[in-house]
Amino acid sequence: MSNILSLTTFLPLLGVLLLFFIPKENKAVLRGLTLAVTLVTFIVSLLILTGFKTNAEFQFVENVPWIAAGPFVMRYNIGVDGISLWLVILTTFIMPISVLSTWKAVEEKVKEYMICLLILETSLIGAFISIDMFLFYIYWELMLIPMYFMIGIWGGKNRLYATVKFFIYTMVGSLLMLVAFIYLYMLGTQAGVTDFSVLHFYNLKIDPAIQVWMFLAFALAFAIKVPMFPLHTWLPDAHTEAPTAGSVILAAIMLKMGTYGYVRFAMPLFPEAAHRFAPLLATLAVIGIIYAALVAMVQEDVKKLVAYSSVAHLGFVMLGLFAFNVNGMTGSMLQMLNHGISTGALFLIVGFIYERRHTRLITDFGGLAKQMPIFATMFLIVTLSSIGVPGTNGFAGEFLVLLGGYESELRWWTVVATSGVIFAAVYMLWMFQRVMFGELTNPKNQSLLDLDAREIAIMIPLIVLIFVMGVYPNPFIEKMDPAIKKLVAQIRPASMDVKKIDTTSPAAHGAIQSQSGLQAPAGYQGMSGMPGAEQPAGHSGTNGQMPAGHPGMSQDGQTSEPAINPHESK
Amino acid sequence: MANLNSYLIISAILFSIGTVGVLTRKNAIVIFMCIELMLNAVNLTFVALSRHLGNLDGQVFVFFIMTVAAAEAAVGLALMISFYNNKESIDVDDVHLMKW
Amino acid sequence: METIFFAIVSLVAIVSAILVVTCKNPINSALSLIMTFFCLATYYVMLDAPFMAAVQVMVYAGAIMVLMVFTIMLLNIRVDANKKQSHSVILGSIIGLFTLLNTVIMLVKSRAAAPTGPYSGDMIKTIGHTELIGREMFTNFLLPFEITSILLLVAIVGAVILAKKKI
Amino acid sequence: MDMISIPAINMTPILPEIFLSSLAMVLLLITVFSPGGSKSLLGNISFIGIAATAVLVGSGWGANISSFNGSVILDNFATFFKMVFLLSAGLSILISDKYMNREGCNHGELYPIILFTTVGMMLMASGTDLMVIFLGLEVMSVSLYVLAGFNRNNLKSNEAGLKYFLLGAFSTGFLLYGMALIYGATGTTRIAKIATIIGQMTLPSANIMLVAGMLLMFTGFAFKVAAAPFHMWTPDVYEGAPTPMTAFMSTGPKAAAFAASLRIFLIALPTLQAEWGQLLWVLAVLTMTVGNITALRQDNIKRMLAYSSIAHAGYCLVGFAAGNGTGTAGILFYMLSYAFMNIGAFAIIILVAKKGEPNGTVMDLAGFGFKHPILALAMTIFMFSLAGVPPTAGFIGKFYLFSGAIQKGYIWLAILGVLNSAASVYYYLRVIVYMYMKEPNEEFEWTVVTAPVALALLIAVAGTLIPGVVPSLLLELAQNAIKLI
Amino acid sequence: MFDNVWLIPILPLIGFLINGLLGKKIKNETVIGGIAAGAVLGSFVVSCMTILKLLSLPSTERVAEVKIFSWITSGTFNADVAFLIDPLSCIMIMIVSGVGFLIHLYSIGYMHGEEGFYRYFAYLNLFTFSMFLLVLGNNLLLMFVGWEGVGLCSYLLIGYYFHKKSAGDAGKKAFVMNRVGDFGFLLGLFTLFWYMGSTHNIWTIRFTEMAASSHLLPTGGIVTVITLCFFLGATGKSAQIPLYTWLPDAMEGPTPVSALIHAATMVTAGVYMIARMNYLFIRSPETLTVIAVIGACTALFAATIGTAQNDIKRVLAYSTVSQLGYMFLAMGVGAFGAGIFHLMTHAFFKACLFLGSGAVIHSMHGALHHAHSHDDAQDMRNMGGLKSKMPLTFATFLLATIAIAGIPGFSGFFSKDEILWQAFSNPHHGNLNLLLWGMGAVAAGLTAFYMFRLVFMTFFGECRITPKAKDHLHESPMVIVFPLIVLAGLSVVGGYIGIPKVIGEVVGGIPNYFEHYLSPVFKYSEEYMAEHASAHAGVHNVALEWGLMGTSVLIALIGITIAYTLYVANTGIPARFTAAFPALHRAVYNKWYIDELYDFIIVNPCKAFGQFLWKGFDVVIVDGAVNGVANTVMAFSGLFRLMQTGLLSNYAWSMAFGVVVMLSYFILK
Repeated sequence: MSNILSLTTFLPLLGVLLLFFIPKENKAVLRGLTLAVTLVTFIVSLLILTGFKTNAEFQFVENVPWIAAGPFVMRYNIGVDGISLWLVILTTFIMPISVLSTWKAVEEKVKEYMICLLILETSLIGAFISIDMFLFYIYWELMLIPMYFMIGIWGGKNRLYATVKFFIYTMVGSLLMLVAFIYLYMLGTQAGVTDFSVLHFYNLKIDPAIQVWMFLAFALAFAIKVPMFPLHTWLPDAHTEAPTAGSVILAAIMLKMGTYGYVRFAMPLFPEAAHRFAPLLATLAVIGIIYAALVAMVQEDVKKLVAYSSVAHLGFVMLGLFAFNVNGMTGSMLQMLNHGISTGALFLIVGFIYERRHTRLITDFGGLAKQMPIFATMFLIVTLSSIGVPGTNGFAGEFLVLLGGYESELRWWTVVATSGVIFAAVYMLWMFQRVMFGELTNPKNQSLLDLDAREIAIMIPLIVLIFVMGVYPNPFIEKMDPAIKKLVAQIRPASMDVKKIDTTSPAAHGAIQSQSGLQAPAGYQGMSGMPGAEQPAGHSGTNGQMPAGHPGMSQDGQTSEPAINPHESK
Repeated sequence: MANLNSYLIISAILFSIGTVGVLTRKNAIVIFMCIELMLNAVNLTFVALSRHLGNLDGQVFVFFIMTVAAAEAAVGLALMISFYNNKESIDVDDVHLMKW
Repeated sequence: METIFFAIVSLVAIVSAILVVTCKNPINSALSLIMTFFCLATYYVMLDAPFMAAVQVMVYAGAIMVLMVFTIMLLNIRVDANKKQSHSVILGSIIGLFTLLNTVIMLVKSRAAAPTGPYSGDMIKTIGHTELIGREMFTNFLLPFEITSILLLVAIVGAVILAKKKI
Repeated sequence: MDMISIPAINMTPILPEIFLSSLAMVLLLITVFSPGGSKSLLGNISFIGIAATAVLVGSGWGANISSFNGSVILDNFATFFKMVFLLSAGLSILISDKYMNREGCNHGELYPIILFTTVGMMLMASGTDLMVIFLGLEVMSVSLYVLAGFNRNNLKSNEAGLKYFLLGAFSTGFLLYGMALIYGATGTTRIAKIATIIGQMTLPSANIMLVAGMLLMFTGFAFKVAAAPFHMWTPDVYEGAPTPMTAFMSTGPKAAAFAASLRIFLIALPTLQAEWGQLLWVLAVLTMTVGNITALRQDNIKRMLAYSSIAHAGYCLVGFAAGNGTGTAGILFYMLSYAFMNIGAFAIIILVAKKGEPNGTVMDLAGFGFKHPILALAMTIFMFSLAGVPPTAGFIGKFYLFSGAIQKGYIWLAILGVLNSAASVYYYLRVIVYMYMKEPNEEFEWTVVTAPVALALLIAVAGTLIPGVVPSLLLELAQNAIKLI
Repeated sequence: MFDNVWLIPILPLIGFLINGLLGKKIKNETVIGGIAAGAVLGSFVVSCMTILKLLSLPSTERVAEVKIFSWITSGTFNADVAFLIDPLSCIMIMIVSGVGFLIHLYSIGYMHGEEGFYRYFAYLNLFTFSMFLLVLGNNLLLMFVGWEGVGLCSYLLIGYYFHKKSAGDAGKKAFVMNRVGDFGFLLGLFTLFWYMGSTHNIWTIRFTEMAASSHLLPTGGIVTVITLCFFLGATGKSAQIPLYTWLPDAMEGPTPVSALIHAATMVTAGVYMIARMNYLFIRSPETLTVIAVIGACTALFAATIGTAQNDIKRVLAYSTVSQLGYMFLAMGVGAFGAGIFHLMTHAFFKACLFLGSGAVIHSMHGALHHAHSHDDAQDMRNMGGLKSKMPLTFATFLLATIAIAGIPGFSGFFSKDEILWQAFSNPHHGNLNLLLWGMGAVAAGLTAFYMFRLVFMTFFGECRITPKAKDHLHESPMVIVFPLIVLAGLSVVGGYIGIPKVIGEVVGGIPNYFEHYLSPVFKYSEEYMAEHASAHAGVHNVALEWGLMGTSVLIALIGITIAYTLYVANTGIPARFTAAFPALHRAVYNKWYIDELYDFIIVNPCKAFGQFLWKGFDVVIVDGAVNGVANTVMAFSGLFRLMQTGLLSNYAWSMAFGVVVMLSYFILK
C-alpha cells in the first residue's frame, strides 16, 4: 500500500512488457489486454483516492535515492497532494476510454499502438506525481515520444507536419525550462538545498530580477503546452491529425500538464515574478479566450473547432491561476478536470462520426439528430458541458475562475473573459446546429448507424461525470482545497512585498557565486538548525511542509494575514 | 650569433609560406610538401628554443616530429597512390565526390 | 660574420620555400624543398645541434623527399594543370600574410622563458650533441621513443594495405 | 662515454597499451602467415582482446601512478577514457566484419590497425607529456588515415582517406607550432611542469607566446573533435570512410582529443581559463550551430550523422568551456554514451545498406519500422538519445554539460545549446518519421543480423538506455575521473 | 416547516429522467404525458401546501430557507443548493406549477402523434424543474443555474423541430442572446460579491444575507454598476430592448412551449430577479430610470411591431415583449409589487391566448393537412370566421383578449392600471414620469388594437381558407379546451386579489391583498424609501388617479374601435393604408429591421473577424512566424551546406581562417 503510486505508474509499463509477448496478429487479445491493464490501473488509482486524507500534504510519498553525482542529487521522490490527486485519477480514468475509443479505428499496427498508449499513461501519471523536479522533467519529455508516434503513425493526412511541429514546439520550450531548472538548482545549492525536490525550492527567496528570467523560461515551456495564445498553433494541427485516442489524451490530460506546471512549479517557485507577469499572462489568456472563440466560430473542421475551443478553455484556467486566490485556483483546477472530461468527450464524439463518415467537415453533415438520436443526445450534453451550462461540470470551474479573477487585480481582464461565455455558446451551438440539426440532405448520412454498445459504454462514464461534477462539485473541491490554500499562501505573500533588489540579468557572464540576490530563507535555516529537523526534508509524508509560518515569513519578519483571506485589491 | 627571435621569425615566415602553399596549391603532393615545410618551420622553432632554453627537450621533440613526418609521408603517399589508381589524378580539386 | 651568414641562409631558405609554393612543376617544388631542408640543417648546425642537422639531411632530404620524388615519378605527374586559381592564390596569400603578421607580432611582443636547462653551448660541445640527445631520449623520453616504433609499424602496414597492388 | 642507464620504470600505467600492441602484432603475424584465414576469427580475437584489455584497464581504477619520468600516468581520468576507446573500438570491430565482407575489403590488417589506433588514443589519454600526447595523436591519426581509406577500391573511401590525411597533417602543423610555443614559453613539455611554471607566472594571460601556443595547440585538437571552423573535413570523411570506421572515428578519436585537451587545459593551463573559456564559448556555439543547422538538410544518413557528430562536439565544448567539475564530468559521460548511441546508429545503417551503400539516404529507411521492428526500435532509441530526449543517456549527458555551463554562469551558452538541441530534434526525428510513418518504396531485403552485430546492438541499446534511467554509477565514475585532474 | 419543499423541483426532475431515459421505450403517449403532467401536478400540490403554510405564519416571519446540500465551497465563496421560501417565491411557484400543469395537460392533446413526444415532455419537465430552481434558489448562483437551465430548455424546445433550419437558428439565437444577458448577470454577481466582500467582509450571494446587509450599500455608484449588469441579464432573459429579437423567433417552437416559456414563466424571470433584489435596484435611481425607460420603450416599440404582423403567434410574441416592457416599467418606477402582479395576470391571460392560438393553429393545421394545402397554418390572413367552428376557443380567447386590453373588471385592467398609475406618480423619475405614463398608455392603446385585430382577423368575418379545408375545422378535444377555460377564468378573476386602493376603497374597503402579501419581500426597499422619502415625494391624488384610469381605459377602447373599424367594418382600409405608407409598413412589418441591423453590426463583423483571425492571423502571422523560423533555419541549412564544397582548399582555408581570427583576437586585443 505504501508504494501504490509507483504501482499505478508502472502498471501500464508492465502491460507493455506483456504486450511484447503477444503476436501482433492477435489484435483482440492485444486490445483486451491493454484495456484490462488500463482498467486495473484505474482501479488501483482509486485506492489512492480512497486513501487520500484531506490535507495539504503530499501523501503516499516514496522517496528513494536515484541519482547523486556532481552537484546534483535527484531522488525518486513522488507523492500526490490535492492538486495532483485528481489529475492522476483523471489520467487513469481517461485511459481505458481512449483504449476503447480506437478499438475499431486502429486496425493496423495495433500492438505498437497499444504500447504507445501504455507508455503514455506511465509518463503522464509519472509527471503528475513527481515531486522531484528532475523526475518530472524526465516524464515530461518522455510523454512526447509516444504521442509523437501516435500522431505520426496513426494520424491523418498531414500527420507528419503536425507531429514534428508538436514535438519540436514542445521541445524548444521544455529545453529552455531545463536551463532554468538547472539554474534554479544551482541557486538552491547555494542556500543549502540538498536535492531536486521541488519543495525545497519553494522556500528560496530568489532575487526577483532573477526570478523574472527563470519564470519566463518556465512560463514559456508551460505556455506552449497549455497552449496559450500565441503559442497555440501546434494544437489545432496536432489535434486534427491525431487519432481519436490521441486527441482525447492530448486534450484531456496532456494540456493539463502545462497548467499543472504553472501551479506546481512556475508560480510557487517564482512568486514575485509570477505576480509581475500576471497581467501579461492574463492578457494572453484573455486574448486566447476571445481569439480562440472567434477562430473556432469559423472553422470548417469539427475537430479543429474543438481544438480551438480547448485553447479558449485553457485560457480560463490560466486566468484563474493568475488570480492568485483560492477561488480562482480552485476554479482553475476544477476547470482542468472539466476540460479533460468535456473536451475528451467531444473528441470522442468527433471520432465517432469520423469513423462512420471519414470526414470531419461541418458542411458534410447536417440533420444527423434524426438518424442518430442517442448520439445527438450525448453530443448535446457534451456540447452544453463545454459551453459551461450550469448543472454540467463546465460551469462550476468557469464560474469560480471568473469569480476569483474578479476578486483579484485582474478585474477588467475577467470582465472581458466573461464575454467568452457568449462566444462559447455561439461557436459550439452553431457547430452543433449545423452538424445535428436541419434537413438530412447528404445521402451518405442517411444510412448512418447510431452509437453501438461500445461507444455508449465509452460515453456513459463521461456523461455521468459531467453531471456529477456539475451538480455536486464539492467533493472534488474538498480534496483539493487544503492544497490550494497552501499554494495560495505560498504565492500570495510575495505580492505584498515585491522588492526590487537589483536588476542584474542572470545572463550576464558572472558565475552564480557572485549572484547577490539569493538569501537563504529564514525559515529554511531555522529549520536546519533545529535538532529535530536533521533529517533531510523530503523523507516523510510531512516533508516539504515548511514551518507553518512560512507564508508569512517574509524577510522583515512581518507575518501575513491568514491565507484564506481573499486577495485584496489595491 | 643571430638571436632567438631571428630564428623564430624565420620559422614563422617559413610556416606562413607553408600555409600559403597548402591553401593555394592543388597538387596533393605539393600540398603535402608544403605541410612538410610547415613542420620544418616548427622544427626550427623547437631547436632554436631548445638552444635558447638550454634544454634538449625541444630537440628530442624535433626528432619525433621527423619520425612522424616520415610515417605520414609513407601513409600519405600510399593514399595518394590508391586515389590515383582510381581517379588517375592527384589534383585535390578532383577530390570532390562528397560535398554538401 | 655569422649574422651575414645567417642572412644569406635565411634568404636562401625563404626563397626556396617560396619556390616550393610557386613552382608549377612538382619536381621543382620538391627540389626547392630539399634546398630549404638543407638551409634548416645549416641553422641546426648554427644552433649547436649537429645531430639534428644530420638527421634533418638524412631523414628529410634523404628519405622523405626521395619518397616524394619517387611518388611524383611513379604517378607521372608533370605540371599543375593550368587552372585559373588567382582568387584562391590571393585569398591564400592574405591568410598566409595574416598568419605571418600575427605570428611575428606575437613573437615580437612575447618573450620566451628564461634559460633554465643545463645544456649550454659549451657543454654540448664538450660532451657531444649526439650523446646528449641519446641520453635524453632513452631516459626522459623513453616512452615517446617506444611509441615511434608503433607509429612506424602502423605506417608500414598502412602503406602496404593502401598501395600494394595485390593483397 | 658512459653507458646510458635506462632508469627503473613502472610499467603498470602502460600495461594495457603493451598488451594491446602485442595483440595487434600477433594478429598481424597471423594475417601475414595465413592470408586466406577467417577474418571474422581475427575480429573475434581482437574483440576478446579488447575485452581483456578492458578488464586490465578497469582493474587500474582508483590508482594514481605516474611513470616514465612523468610522461605517462595511470589515473581515473585516463582509465575512464580508455574504457571509452575500448568500447568504441570493440563495438566497431563487432560491426566491421559484416560490412567489410559485403564491401569486399575484409583484409586482416584492419583489426591490428584498429588496435593500434586504440593504443594511440590510450596514450593520448594517459600521456602527461606533450610529446607522448603528440605521438599518441599521430599513432591514432596515421591509423585513421589508413582506416578511412581502407576500402581502397572505392573512390569515396580514397577521397576520404586523402582528405583526412591532408587536412589532418595540416592541422598537425598548427598543433606542433602551438606545442613549440608552449615549450618556448615554459621551457618544458611535461604537463605537470608546465602547470608549475605557469603557476609561478605573475600574469600568464599576458604571456602572448603562451596564449598563442595554447590557441594553436587547441586548433589541432579542435580539428580532431571536429569543432567549427575546423570541422569541414568531417562530413566528407565520415561519408566516404567505411561505415564501421566512421562509427569508430566519430567516437573514439573524438573522445581521445577531448581527453588530451582536457588534461592539458585543466592541468597545465587552468590559469588561462578566462581566455580559453571565452574561446571555447564561441567555438561551442559555432560548432553546435553549424553542425545542427547543416544537418537539417542532409538526406544521406552517414553525412547527417557526421554533422550531428559536429554538433555533439559542440555540446561537449559547452561543458569544456565551463571547465568545472560538472561540465567536464559531463564530457566524460557524454563521450561514453555517445560511443554507445552513435555506433549503434551506424550499426543499423550497416544492416540497412547494400553493397556500396547506394541506399544511404534517410528516405531509404521508409517503412523500415514495421519490417524490422526490433532494429527500428533500436534505431529509434539511438535517435532519441542523440536528440537528447529522456530517458536516454544522451539526455543525462547533455544535462550535465549544460549544467556545467550554467554553474559557470554561461547562461546564454546553455540557452543557445538547448536551442540547438531543439533544432537537432528535427533531423533525428526525420529518421524516425521515415522509418515509421512513410510507406516503403521497395521491399527490404532481409538483412542477416550476424551475431557480432547483434551483440554490438545489444550493448549499444543497453548502454543508451540504462545510463538514461540509472545514470548514477556512470556519473559517479565520471566525477571521480575528473576529480584527479 | 417547509421540509417537503424539495419535492417541488424534484418531481419534474424525476419526470424528466423517466421520460428522457425511458420515454423511447414507453411509447405510450398517455403514460408519458401522464407522468409529466402528474409530476407538475404534484409540484402544484406541494406548492399549494407550501403557500398555505406560509400564509399561516405571521407576515413578518414569512421567510424560510431549506438547505439541501452544500454545493460549491471554495475559499471565500459558498453556494448551497438551498431553497428560499417567501411570499415572492411562493407566488412564483404557484404560477409556474399551476400554469405549467395546465400547459402540460394541454400539450398531451396538442402534441398528440408528434415524433419525439417523449422528448418534448422530458424537456418540458426539465424546464419546470429549472424554473423552480430559478425561483426557489436561495442564492444568486442557484438562481443562475435555473436561469441558464430555463434558457437551455428554451433552446431545446424552440429547436424541437430541429429538422427545420429556422427552428435551429431560432434556438441558437435565443440561447446566444440569453448568454449575452448571462454575461451581465455574472458580472453583476461578481461585482456584488466582490464589493460586499472587499468592503464589508461579507462574502455572500445569499439573498437573505444580501438583503439584511443591503443597508451597507451606497446609493448609486457601484450599485448602479451592479444593478445595470443584472438588468442586462434581465433584458436577455425577458426580451427587452436591445435583446428582445430572439423572442419572436422563438415561436418556432411548439405553441404550448410558447405559452409556458415565452409568455408565462421563463421570460418573466428577469422581472422576478429584479423584484427579488429590489433592495439593490431601489438604491440606484439611475438604474431605475434606465429600467423604466427601456421598459416603456420596449412596451411601445414591440406594440408597434405587433400591429403589422400576420403570424398569429408572432403577434402574441410581440405582445409578450410589450407586456414584459410593462413589467419592467413597473420595476423601474419602483412598483415591484405591481410588476409581480402584472406578471401573474399576464401569465394567466397570455398563456390562455397562446394556448388558444395553439388550438386554432392545431385545428387549422389539421384542416390544411386534410386539404393538402400548403398554406401557412399560422397566418391570420388564412383564418377568419373561426368563432363558429371553435366556439369555446373563441370565448376563452376573447376573455383573455379583453383582459390584456385592460378593460375594467378583468385582471389585466387592475395590474396594468396600477403600473400606469405608479409610472405617473412614483417619486423616482421626476419629469420623466409623464412621458413614461404616456408611453405606457399609448402602448396600452396599441395593445388593445392589435389584440382585437387578431381576434377579428381570426374569429370574425369570412373564413379565408379553402372550402375543402374549412370542413375539417373543428373544436379541439377536452384536454386542450379545459386548460383554456381555467386560464380564461383566471384571466377574469385573477385581478381581484390585487384591487388598487382607490377602487378598493370605493367598492367597500377591499384591501389590496396582493400588495399586502408581498410587502415583506419589499421591506428593505420600503425602509430605504422611507429614509429617503423627504427627497423624493411622490404624487398622491385620488382624483388624478381616477382620471388617468379613465384615460387609459379610453385609449384602450379607442384601440378596440379602430381594430373593429379596420378589420370588421371596413376591411379595405388596411390595404389602402399600407399602400399610402409603404415604407412605414415595410419597416414595421419587418420589425424595424432590427435583426438585419444586428446581423450587420454584430454578427457578420464577428464572423468576418473570425475568418480574418483564422486565415489571416492564425495561419499567416502566428503560424507563419513559427514556420518562418523553421524555414529560415532551413534556409541557413541550405546555405551552410553549400559552404561544404567538397574542395580541400576551401576546407583548409576555413581552418586557416579560424586560426587567424583566433590569433588576431587574442594577440591584437
